This record gives sequence, C-alpha cells and structure tokens, in this order.
Amino acid sequence: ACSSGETSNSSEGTETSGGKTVIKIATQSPLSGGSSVIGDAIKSGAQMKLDEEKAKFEEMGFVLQLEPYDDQGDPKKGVSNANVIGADESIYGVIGHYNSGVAIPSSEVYEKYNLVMVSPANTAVEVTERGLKTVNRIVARDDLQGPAGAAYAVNELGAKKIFVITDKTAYGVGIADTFTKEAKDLGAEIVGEGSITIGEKDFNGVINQVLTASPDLVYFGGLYSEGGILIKQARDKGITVPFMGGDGMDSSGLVDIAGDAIINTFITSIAGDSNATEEGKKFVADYKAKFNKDPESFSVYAYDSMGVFLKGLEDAINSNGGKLPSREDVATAVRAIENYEGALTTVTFDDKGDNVNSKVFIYEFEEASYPPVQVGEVGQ
Amino acid sequence: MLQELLFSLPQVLIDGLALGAIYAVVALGYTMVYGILQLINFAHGEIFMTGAFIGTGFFIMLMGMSWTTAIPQLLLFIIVIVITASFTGLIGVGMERVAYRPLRSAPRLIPLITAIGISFILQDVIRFIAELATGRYILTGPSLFSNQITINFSSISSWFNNASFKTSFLIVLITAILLMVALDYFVNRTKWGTAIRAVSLDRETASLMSINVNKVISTTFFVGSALGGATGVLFAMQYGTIDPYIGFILGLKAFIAAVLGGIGNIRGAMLGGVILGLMEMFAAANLSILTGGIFGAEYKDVFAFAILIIVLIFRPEGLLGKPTAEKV
Amino acid sequence: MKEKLTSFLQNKWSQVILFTLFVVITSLSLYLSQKSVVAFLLLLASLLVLYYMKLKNLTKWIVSAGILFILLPMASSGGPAFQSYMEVATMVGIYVAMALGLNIVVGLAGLLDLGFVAFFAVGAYSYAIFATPQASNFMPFGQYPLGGESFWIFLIIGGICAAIAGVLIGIPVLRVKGDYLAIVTLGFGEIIRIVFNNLDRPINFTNGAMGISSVTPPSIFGFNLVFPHHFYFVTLLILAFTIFAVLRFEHSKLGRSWKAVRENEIAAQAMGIPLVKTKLLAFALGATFSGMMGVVFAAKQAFIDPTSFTLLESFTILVMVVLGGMGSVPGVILGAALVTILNLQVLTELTNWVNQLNLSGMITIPDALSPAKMQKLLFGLLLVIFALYRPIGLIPAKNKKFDESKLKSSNSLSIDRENSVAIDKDNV
Amino acid sequence: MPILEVTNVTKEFGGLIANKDITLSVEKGSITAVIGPNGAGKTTFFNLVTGVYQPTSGEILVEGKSVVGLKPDEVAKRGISRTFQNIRLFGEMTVLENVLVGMHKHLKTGLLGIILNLPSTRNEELEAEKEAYRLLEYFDLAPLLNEKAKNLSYGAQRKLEIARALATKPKLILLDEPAAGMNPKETKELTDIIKQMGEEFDVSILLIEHDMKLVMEISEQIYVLDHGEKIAEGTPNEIRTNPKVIEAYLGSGAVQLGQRSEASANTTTE
Amino acid sequence: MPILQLNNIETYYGAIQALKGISMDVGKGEIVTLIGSNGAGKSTTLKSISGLAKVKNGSIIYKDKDITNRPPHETTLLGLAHVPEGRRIFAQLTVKENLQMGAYSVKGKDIIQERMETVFSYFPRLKERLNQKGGTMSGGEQQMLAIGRALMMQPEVLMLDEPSMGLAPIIVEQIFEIILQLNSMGITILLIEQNAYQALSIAHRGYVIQNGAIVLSGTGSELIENEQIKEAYLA
Ligand SMILES: Nc1ncnc2c1ncn2[C@@H]1O[C@H](COP(=O)(O)OP(=O)(O)OP(=O)(O)O)[C@@H](O)[C@H]1O
Ligand SMILES: Nc1ncnc2c1ncn2[C@@H]1O[C@H](COP(=O)(O)OP(=O)(O)OP(=O)(O)O)[C@@H](O)[C@H]1O
Ligand SMILES: CC(C)C[C@H](N)C(=O)O
Ligand SMILES: [Mg+2]
Ligand SMILES: [Mg+2]
Repeated sequence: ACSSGETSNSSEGTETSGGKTVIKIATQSPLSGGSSVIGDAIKSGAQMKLDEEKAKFEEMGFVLQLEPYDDQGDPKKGVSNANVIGADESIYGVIGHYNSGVAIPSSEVYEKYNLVMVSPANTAVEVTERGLKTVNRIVARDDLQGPAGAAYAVNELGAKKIFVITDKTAYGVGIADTFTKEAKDLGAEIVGEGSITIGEKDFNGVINQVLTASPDLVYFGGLYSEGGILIKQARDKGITVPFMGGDGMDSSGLVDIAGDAIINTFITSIAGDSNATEEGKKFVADYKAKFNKDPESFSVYAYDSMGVFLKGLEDAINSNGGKLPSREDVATAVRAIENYEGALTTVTFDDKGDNVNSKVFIYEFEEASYPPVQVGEVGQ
Repeated sequence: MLQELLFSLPQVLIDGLALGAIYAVVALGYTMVYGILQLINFAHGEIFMTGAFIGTGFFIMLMGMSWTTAIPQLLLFIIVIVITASFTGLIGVGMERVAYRPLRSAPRLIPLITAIGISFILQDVIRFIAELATGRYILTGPSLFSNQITINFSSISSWFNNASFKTSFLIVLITAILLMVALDYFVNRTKWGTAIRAVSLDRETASLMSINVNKVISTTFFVGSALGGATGVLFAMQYGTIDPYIGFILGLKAFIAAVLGGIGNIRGAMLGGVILGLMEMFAAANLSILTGGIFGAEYKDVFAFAILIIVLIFRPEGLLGKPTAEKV
Repeated sequence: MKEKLTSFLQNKWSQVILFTLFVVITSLSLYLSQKSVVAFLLLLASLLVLYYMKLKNLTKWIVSAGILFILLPMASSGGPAFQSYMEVATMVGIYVAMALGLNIVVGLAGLLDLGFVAFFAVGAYSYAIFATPQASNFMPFGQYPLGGESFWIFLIIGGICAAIAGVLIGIPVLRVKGDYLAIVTLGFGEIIRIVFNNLDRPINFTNGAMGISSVTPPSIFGFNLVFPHHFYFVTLLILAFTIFAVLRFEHSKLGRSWKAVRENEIAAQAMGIPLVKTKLLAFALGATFSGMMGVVFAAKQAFIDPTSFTLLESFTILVMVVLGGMGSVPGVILGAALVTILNLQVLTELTNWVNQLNLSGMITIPDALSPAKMQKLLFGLLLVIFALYRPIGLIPAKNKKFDESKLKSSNSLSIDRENSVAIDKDNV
Repeated sequence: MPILEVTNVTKEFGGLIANKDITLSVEKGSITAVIGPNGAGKTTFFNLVTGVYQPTSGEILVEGKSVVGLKPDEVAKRGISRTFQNIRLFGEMTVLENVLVGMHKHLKTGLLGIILNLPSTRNEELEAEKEAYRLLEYFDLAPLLNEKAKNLSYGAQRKLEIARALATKPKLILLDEPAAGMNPKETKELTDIIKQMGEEFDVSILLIEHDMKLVMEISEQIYVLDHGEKIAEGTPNEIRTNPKVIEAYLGSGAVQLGQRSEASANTTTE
Repeated sequence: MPILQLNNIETYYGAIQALKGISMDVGKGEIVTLIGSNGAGKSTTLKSISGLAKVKNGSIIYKDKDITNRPPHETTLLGLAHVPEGRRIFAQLTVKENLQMGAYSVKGKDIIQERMETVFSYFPRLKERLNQKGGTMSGGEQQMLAIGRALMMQPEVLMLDEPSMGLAPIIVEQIFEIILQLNSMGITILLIEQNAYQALSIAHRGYVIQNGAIVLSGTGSELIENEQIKEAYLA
C-alpha cells in the first residue's frame, strides 16, 4: 500500500515520473539501534550529495530518488533488505553499510542482482577480498588500519607489552587480529588477550586481567560505546598507560562517556578530518545548514561514496548514449573510476574495489574533547 | 597460575561483590513478582533501566541547580533514590494493572507476551525521551562518590595485590544490604509476607481469608519495581554510563540469579545474585589463566550458565528453594 | 436482512463463490499492480479465509497448495517486487516451521523452552561449515567446500544434528521442572551461541564472530538455487512436510502422551508413559524441523554468524507460538506468519513510506522519533494489544472431535443403561 | 499366587513413619479394601505400590516379581493401574482422549508409522478409539466423549479416572476413595460397577474407601491401618466387630451427642 | 428475621447458567443444609454468597445489608466464613501458617493464640502437626485444617461445602458434632452435604437444589421423610 500511490509501469520494469525515468539509489545503514547516530549520518551524507546532483540528472532526463533502508546493524535484516533492494529494478546502486558484518552477507545478494555497492565505512578485509565485482569501498581496510596502529604503538609510543581486548564482534576481532599480527612482527609482546560482551557495562573482569598483566599499552577492538566505559573503568582502577583503538572508537560519544579519562588515548581511523580541505569545510557548513546538526566523521564518506556512484552512473549513461544503462554497466563504470575528487577523498578503485588512495589517520586525545588531534597519517 | 589467581583475588572479590549486589536487588524484584503470580516479569529489567534513567535525570537536573551544592551528596543521593523508587514503583503498579491483571485467568504464558511487549515499549519510550532531551540516548551521569579508596592487601601478604574501589561501591553495597534486609523482614516477618505467599498459592482461598488479593499483588509490584528502580540508580552511580538497553541483559542475569537461589525465595535471590556476580567476575579475570588461554573471558557467561545448570541438576529447586512437596 | 446475509455467508456454495472471487481479484491486482503489498497480503490472507470455510479438509489442502505453489508465485512474478515477495514468503516459511517445532515442545509437551534458536543455529552451522572451506580446518579427509548437491543430504544431517542437540539439552529435563527448565534452556541457547562465537580457537570450526561467508548455493541437477523464489519452493516443500508431520503427531499416541505429560505428569506416568523418553522425544522432534530450516537459512543467506541466533530470536519464536495459540497448528502458523510479515514487511514498508514523506519534505519528524526507531515500540504495542484482546491465542487449540457413530459398535460391552441404574450382569 | 504381595514395607518421611512394617497380599480376582483413619498411611501405601514413592525398607512383589525401585511407568507396565484421591485427569483433553492415553502402552505404532500414517497405524488407532468408547459406555460416560475432562461433574470425573485406569488393561487396579464426593445414590451405582468390573475386565481390585457401606458390601478381605501400622485384617464381618477397629476408625456408628469428647479422646491418644 | 437472605439469585460461568433464580433464607442460629446431586449448583450458591462467583441477577441480604457481589475479602470481614469444596489448603504453608491466615484480619497475637487453642481442642491432630506443610497432610487432616482455619475468623455464619468428604466415619461423626457444638455457641451454619441423611438429621431446615433451582424445602425431619428425597438422595 505504501508505494502503491506511485505511478508504475510494470511492463518495462522501470518507473517514470513526469515523463522522466526514475533512478533510485538505496542506502543501507543502521537507522535504529545502537549505531543509529552514524547510520543516520551515512544516510544524510548520501542524501546531500544526491540532492546536489539532482538537477544535473534531471537535465539528462532522469529523476534521482533516495531509498533509505534500515539494516539495524543486523546481518539478517541487511540481507532481507538487500533482497528487496535487489529485486527493485529501479534501484541502481547501494551506499552502505556501516557494519562489515552486515555488508559481507548483504553484498553477496547485491552480487546476484549485479547491483553496485559503494561502502563509506566498512573496513573488514573480507568485504572486498571475495572477488565480488559489485563491491567497492572508498575507505581503508583493516589490514592497513590495524598495522598502522601497531606501528604507531610500537615505534612512536614505545609499547613493548601490549594487552589486546576485543568485543567479540566481527569488526572488533577483525581489527584486533591485524593489529596483533603487526605488533608481534614489530617485536612487541602480547601479554594478554581479553574480551568483553557487547551491551554490558561492567568490564572490571577484563580490567583485572590487565592489572595483573601490567602492559604498557592496551588495544581495544570494538566500538566507542563499550570503549568509553572500558577506558573510564580502567582509569578508575589506576591503569594509566595509553589506550588505543580503531575507527569504531571514532565518535564524539567516546568523549561523552569517558570524560577526562579519555586523555592519553589513541585511535586509528579511516575517516579524516572533514575540515582539512576547503571542499570539506564547505561540506561541513552545508551539512549543518541542511540538517541542522554537526556531521559525524562518516558523513563526508557517505557524501563521497554517493559522489563516486553518481559519477559512475553518469559515465554509464553517457556511454549508453544517454539512455538508461544496465546494472552491470553501472557496476563496471563505478569500478573503472579513477581519480574521483570528492569533498575529502580521492578515489581510484583497484581490481578488488578498494580505493588505492585510502588513508589511515592516527589521532590522540590530548584533552576531553572531540575531534582529537591528528598525530599521524598512513597511506598505502 | 595459583599465584596470579591470588594476586588479583581481592580486587576480583570487590568487583564481583559490587556487580553481585546489583544482580541481587534486581533479582529480588523478579523473585517477588514470580513468588506471587508465578509470572516471569521480563519487563522487570526495563523497570531497572527506567530507574537508572530517572535517577540520572534527577542527578543531572539537581546538579545543575545552584542551591544543591550546599546539600551533602549523600542526602542528595537519598532524595534521588527515594523519588526514583516511588516513580518506578508506580510504573510497576500501572504495568500490573494494564498488562497483567486482565490476564490473570489466561494461560500461563500469555502474560509473558505482554511482558516482552512492555519491555519493548519501555525501551523505546525511554530512548525517545532521552534523545529528545539530550540529543543522544547513551547517558553519562555526573560522577558522584568517586573518591578512590585503596585497601592494602599486599601488606597482609605479598601474595595479594592491592584492591581499590570508589566510595560509590560502599554506597551500593550498603544500600543494597539495607534494601535486602528490609525486604526480608517485610516478607518473612510481617503478616503481609504470609499474605503474599498465601495469594501466590491460591488466590481464591486467600480472598476467603479476608485478604484483598488485588491490593496484595499491587503492593508486591510496587515494592519489587521500587527495588528495581532504586537499583537502577545504584547502577548508574557505580558504572556511570547507561543506555536504554541495559535492562535486557542485566534483567536476564538477575533472573538467572533468582533461579540459582531458588525462585520465589527472597534470600535465595540475594545469595544467587552475589554468587553470580562473583562467579562472573572471577571467570572474566581468570578463565584464560586457568585454561592456558584456550577459553578466555568470553566464556564467562558459559561458565556461569554451566554452574547454574549443574546446580539445578543437583538441586532442581535452586540453592535455597524448598522442594515443592506435592501430595499424590 | 442481516439474517439473510449471515445465512448466505454460511452457505457452502456462496462461500466458494465469494472465495474464488476474492482470490481472483487479489491475484489479479497483485499481478497488475506489482508493488501493491496489500494485494500480496490479502492473497496470503485468503488462506486464513479458507481455513474458516465449510469445506472438506482435503479440498482445503489442495486449494491452499494451489495458491502457495502456483498462484502466489505466478501473480507476483510479473514485476520488480517479485523477489522481495518471495523473500518475505520464504522467511515466513522458515519461521512457521520453527514455530511449529517449538509448538511441540511448548504447546504440546508443556515444556517452556527459551533457547530454541540454538537448534536453528546447529542446523545452519552444520551446512555452512561443510559448504565452505571452513571444514578443511579440522577434517583431515574430504574436499571442501562440498558441492551444492550436498544441500539435500544436509537437510537431513542438519535435522539430525539439531535433534541430537535437542536430546543433549533435554537431558537436564530429567530433573528440572517448570520455569527452572526455561532458564536451563535459555542457558543452553546462550552457551551454544557463545561457543559458536568463539570456536575459531584453538581450532577454527566456526570462524567465530567473523561468521562464515560465501556458503555454496544448493544445486539440483546442476542448476544452482540462488534467488529467493528458488528458496521459496524449497522452503515450501519442507514446510509442507513439517505441517504434515506435526498434524500427524498431534492426534497420535505420541501427541497424546505429550499432552498427558503437560497436563499431569504423575497421572501420565501412572498410565505407563515414561516421562524422560516422552520429553526428550518432544525436544528432539521439535529441534529437527528447526535444524532443517537452519540449513535452508544458511544456504539462502550464503552467510551466517552468531548474531542471527540471539536470545531475542528465541523469544520471537516463542511469541509466535503463544500469540497464535499454544498447541494449535493453524494458530501457530498464523502467529508465525503474522509476526514475520509484521517485522519484515509491514513495519519496514511503513518506515520506508514515512521516510519518503520525510525526505520529500511533506512531513517533518524529529530525529528521535524517526519511524525506523519506532519499529520496536510498535511491535511491543501490538504484542500487548493482541495478548489482551485474545488471551487464548489467535486460533486456540481444539481437541479432536470424535465421531460417535463411527465408534459405536455392535458388540458393545454394556446394554443401553440410560434408564436403569444398576448394571445387569446377564445382559453383558 | 497372590497378584500383590507386600512384606514388611516401611516408609518414612523425615521423622514421620507413614507406613510401618506392613505385610499384606491381594489374591487374584479378589476385591480387597484398605481402610483406616485419616492419615493412617493408606494413600502412602498406594504410592509405594505404584512407584510414586520408594519404600524405606520392605519388599513389594507383583505376581512374584519385585517392583521396588521401578518408576511409576514401569510399574504400570507390570499391570498395575490406579486412580487418585485428588482427581488427576488430563483436564484439557477430552474424555475419550483421557481413556486413549490409558491405552498408550498397548499401542505398537512407531514414529515412522505416525509420520507416514500407515494403514496399520490408522487401524490400530481406530480400534483403540472403539475400545475406549466401549469403556466410556460401560461407565455411562459415552455421551460426554468430546467434553473436556475438567468440565465434568465430580462424580463423572471419578468414573472417568476408573475408566482410564482400566484402559491400561491392568491385572490389579488400585482405587483411592472412588466414592468420595458422591451422594448415597451415586455411591450405590458405583458399588455395583466396581463389583461387576472385576469379572468383566479380569482385574483384581484393591481399594481405599471411607464409605463403610460400600466397603462392607464388596470387599472379600479388609486390611485396617492406623498410624501407619496394620492393626487388623479379615472379612467384613470380622472387621465390623473388631473392637480395635471400632475404636480407631468406625466409631460407635450411632453415637449420640455428648459422647463426642469421649470418642475423640479415644481416637487421638498417641 | 433471617440473618442471610437470597432473592432470586442467578449466576453464570461464562455462558453457562449455574443458578436459575435461587431464593432462600437462613435464620440466625439455624443450621440450614443444601442438598442436591452433583452439579446441581450447591457450591455455586455458596460462592455467590461469599463473592467468589459473580451474581448476575438477584440480591443477597446479610444482616440488613445488601452484600451482592461484594468481593470475598469484604464478606468475610462481615462475619461470613466459607470453607470451600475440596479443602483448598495452602499447600506450601505450614499448618500453623494456614491457621494464621484464617485470622488474617485479626489484630493481636494473644487473640490469635487463644483462637488457635480453641481449634486445637476440636482437632488435636493439628496441634501435633503444627509445622508440617499443609499439602502433605492426609486428606482428612486437610479437612480438619480447612474448618479450623475458618474458625479462626470466629464467623457469625459458617458455610461448609461438603466438610465430610473423604473423612473416616469416626471423624465424620466428630465433624457433625462439632457443627452442632458450634451452632450451640450461636454460630449460624449453612451446610452442603452429600450425605443427605446425616445432614438433614442435624439441620433445622433444608433446601433441595436441582439444576440450579430450588425444588423443595422444609424442616430437616420433613425432608428426611419425603419420598422423593428418599429415592433421589438417600438410596
Ligand atoms: N510427601 C509427604 N511428606 C511428608 N509427610 C507425608 C507425605 N505424604 C504423606 N505424609 C504423611 O503421612 C501420613 C499418611 O498420609 P496418607 O496420605 O497416606 O494418609 P491416608 O491414610 O491416605 O489418609 P486419608 O484417608 O485422609 O487420605 C499423613 O500423616 C501425612 O501427613
Ligand atoms: N468454574 C466453572 N466454570 C464453568 N462451569 C462451572 C464452574 N464451576 C461449576 N460449573 C458448573 O456449574 C454447575 C453447578 O456447579 P456446582 O459446583 O455449583 O455444583 P454442586 O452442586 O456443588 O456439585 P457437586 O456436588 O459436584 O459439588 C455445574 O453444571 C458445573 O459444571
Ligand atoms: C562498526 C564500525 C566501526 C565500522 C567498521 N569499520 C566496520 O567495517 O564494521
Ligand atoms: Mg488418602
Ligand atoms: Mg459442590
């Protein structure tokens, strides 16, 4: 009933609006549940780019439409949505997801439907490692991020004894593994491995392990909501050594939760500072104006992901003589993109769909405020 | 191995006690409602969560007012916990009125459905309110009673490491003990307590003994929910950060604690809560040491469940529960 | 007037005509207006209407099979939403089968099980591990991944694995009763999930939290099953088998022994029913259906990880059973279908629709109240309303009605004693 | 050989000795009664025989084989069936289904037979239903076959329990106060049914009953328990006049008011 | 001037009408008995009076007050004690606690203790088993406990639903004597009995219920002599 009001023309399988062909782009991100703040930011970033480009495509005879989906951070929901998205032939691309755990199974579905996906946030190695031709991402992978953190920890912070904690999710375990491997290679000793359970608030058990092991750096693979509490409780227990984490900790929420305890914490992130470039600054200002709130670190990546996709779509339309291309064509065109200049990123995909220009940034919290100070940057 | 175990033991015991005390008081609420209606009130965890939010909200509000700086923190705490407990108590009573009372004669599992439904509703309503008021729903309250106290265990023997805790730990522990003792008195020493048991056994006959069954049930819900809400405040104070989803897991753990102790049994719930807290903390800190790294802290819940199951196999009525004698 | 209408509606033939009309209209509108979810749902609802019609059971079976196997796929096949309808229908099928399995345990045998999803997980993992290279981590012989043909064997293996898990979990049943049992099953459910989540070490069985991806799609005669409509038919077949079996159980010696144990354990024992064996059988059989659907699920998702098997999932299945009507096969089917469709389609569509309005600026909703976040609230509200409105379940369980005339036999033990009080020995 | 032979059976509950050194036997084809004051241990004795409780000491033989240590369902398979003092029907199941449950152990069908709905299964099922129906007819319950058991009147429930117990085709049936809650007329009807039942179904009967009219009319042998001990045994006529039994159990029968305190003083000493 | 009066009571269980207009009265100090076969509506009548069953039509007057559909916890406070059918002992409470429940509305430990002693004088067995769980008592012991529990309320009207069910003959005698004794102390008794003969022989008056309606009433001795009754209930 919900969409039955739309005009439809089932014989061709495409929808039209005012004589122009409708092209829909879906976003999939957690709009509800624990990470809905960032999920919202991803949707909004993508929406902003789409709105900006609408006029251009209108001239070419196409109406762009955003279809936001809520994957709830749940693989099952993501796959179920993916099937719905894949089946809707007027959808030509997906921007998403936030969680690799959702992106991996969902992309298997997109591949079946030849539907291209551009990810603004997924870092797990496996996302692009399965040889799927529709899967692309503009951010760095955990096997860049983890080692970058390890190198910084060992070389710059002089950590010799490291304690690694994970939240036992796909993301947390994935990044911690890459970190651990590199740290060992660099000569550091892993003096203990612990884990916490998502959703709990008392992490004293693992903190006591840390106390016993007395490391000189603690690495946490997980998200800010647990990370913040972990740091706070650890500091309460007198653990003063540096903490380090990955992009999952890159959120203003981390500071809200940990408060002053956040000082002496380092994070690696695949998201750069939006204000670093002129375009970025403009983006931040526009975003604020449009949505009446500050962008999250991933907003600009969603914006750029949408940009990359629309560029590919445009290329595909052009090479199809201005007519609606097939999904395969769009996927090929997106993969073929070189040196796309977004608001913050420059995108060139390699044959796996990874962005060769992706970078990892290292930040330090010197005081209890967000964003933290950038102390390093690693490219491929 | 033993050395490492002993080394962290004092701290593990303290942390386990703090967590256990919280489990115990939440478990009391479960046990009370179960005791009278044989209903697993799955929404109880959400009452606890609501209490945590109301309490934190009050703290934030009161701390924002200038005149409160003149009041000692302890007094402030008492005010907040009393107000919160009355609020959640009333929510509990309302919940019983709307969602459980109409189903008294329905099949036993139906109220379980409304309980789950109420849980979802409470989670989302609290989230709305928090998000509308503060822009986010993960809330961090003002830190109260955060002085660190260190006990010098290492001076007793070099086997032990020092243990430290915040003042809030003492407050949690003392409040929890007070609540438990008061409740224990209420249930075991007053006529109300026997009335509660009579109602739970046979409502009709209880009413023939001049017992106002509805009133007894409402009171039980009020007391149980007030306890839950009060614990929410304790929790928020001890751990600082709360979100609308803390109730589910914690509620579940508390329920397990109640079963471990013997569901329906007040002292059992307390014992179960403390044991569960200690066990969890011990497992989280030592499992990987004990198993040479094969099983890590991630198996702490498995450990806790395994103990529970073993206990139930050997004592099917829980640690302090009495076997229900059925005359054939 | 009103009476005429009722009598018209009571008449068998007018029912048939109206029903046919209904089915034709909904199918046509589904076919013509492909995105009409309403038409899709109404067509499904025709099965419910059919259930209440005054027809022979066999006729009902044939008609519903016709609708599900032919009409529904055909009517929805015409347009872009086809796969999404099939996806939803497949999920409905999976959940219905699981709920029917749980219904044996909870509804018939009266054993409250809060960890039922564990069996689903066991089934899913048993296929996923062997249909990916995962198995080569611990299997010294054989080549992995196994081909898609193995799927069919794994339907049985998955069922058996789940049944074994059911028996293992059921063993504490020997001792624990009532709500204690609930907590023990909950514990086992969580243990299984946590173990799957961590069994990447010391030997990598399950790939832990990372999950197992790229599960080989099933194939039949060299044809790969990948799209939702393929799985739709697979699910439907298994579901048909499940319903068939469950209905048989219900009114057999077995079903009666479950119910007897549920009603009164001591009396059941006195009638020679062994408690332990009867309960274990309920666990095992209930688990089997769940395990089989687990295999289908793993194949359909092509990816599984432990987050699909949480406690909440177990609760949801329990909600389906209780809401539908404990012990009632049609009730449980309706309950499961309703809850699944509500979660996967209605609430999602509703959110998408409000989202669209929001995006197009027709209405503005504050972020905190965004419809996506309302789903749980709505679901919760619906649960409460349903439960209050129909505390006995949507379609409560009915006892089998025996036909007296068929049971009367000539060599009756006693004479007609309607009017006489004492028994007259000579007449026997 | 007696169908049931109990020697020196004792059962303690904590400190309480509910059955003390009881020895008795039930002859094949007989109707035997156990009587005694409330709390004498009669029901406990039934529970011991049927495996609900295990004796603290002593031996229980059914057709010469020991049943001590067996679970209730195993005892049932040895051919012992019973009714309960506090009625235990399967309340949500229909009257006919209740009787069908009683036939459980005689149905041979396996899992496969049920799933495939084999003709043999269907036949067996139909036969069982017919037989159950015949039992219901016997107890005048046939018109109620599709009622839920819990909706039956008290008297009907008692009869249904007997019917269900008979459905197990027992060699020995234990009836625990079958006439409780019935009025004299109904009790009379029941007396006739029980009397006839023994021969009809080739079953020995052991019953507990406080209605002396019923007991005296149908029992061949009576055992009297008091405080867990057997204080007397014999034919109805012997029991009727046994002073011990009169004092402990029967009372004067026609006591007039005013003798109350004396009578109660007698029965409650020790 | 009756202490308890029922005017055309109609009571339903769902759609089933159990009472079809029952009118009767109980005089102060009387023993009144209700007889009738299984399912006639005897228990329902008592339930309607005490408030356990909801009366749809008609009124119940107790001591000049209309108590129709008052909840049980109020009617008991007014002095109407109801000993329900099937004893309904609190199985998990001890004998002592069961008795205490009977005196739930009574304040003062001494009074409770005093009443308990009175109960023990009727039923010494209860004193012996003070700390045994009610549920493990034998059937007869439970019946004693149920009556004892009601006596703890010191009611003005005692309604007994089949008190002799399951009791040894000697105890049945005692129960009937106790009923007489209680009555002689001024307690009004409303008695349901299967054993119509015994009930009628101690009752001042009796009512016969059939299918939810009263078909006959009269003094105890009248009814005992009645042929219809002899045939239907006295066998
Ligand atoms: N499970 C038990 N635990 C403790 N005591 C018990 C238990 N079962 C029975 N008793 C006690 O054992 C004694 C005998 O009880 P039993 O039920 O056998 O009596 P009975 O002869 O059947 O009496 P009645 O005629 O009143 O039914 C009673 O005093 C009773 O309280
Ligand atoms: N809870 C109930 N629900 C439905 N029907 C009931 C209920 N209780 C009693 N009835 C019905 O109401 C009618 C009157 O029952 P009631 O219990 O008053 O009979 P009674 O005269 O006390 O019989 P008995 O001698 O067996 O105790 C019966 O037909 C009975 O089936
Ligand atoms: C969960 C988030 C921190 C996102 C993370 N980079 C991922 O790919 O899963
Ligand atoms: Mg007995
Ligand atoms: Mg009655």
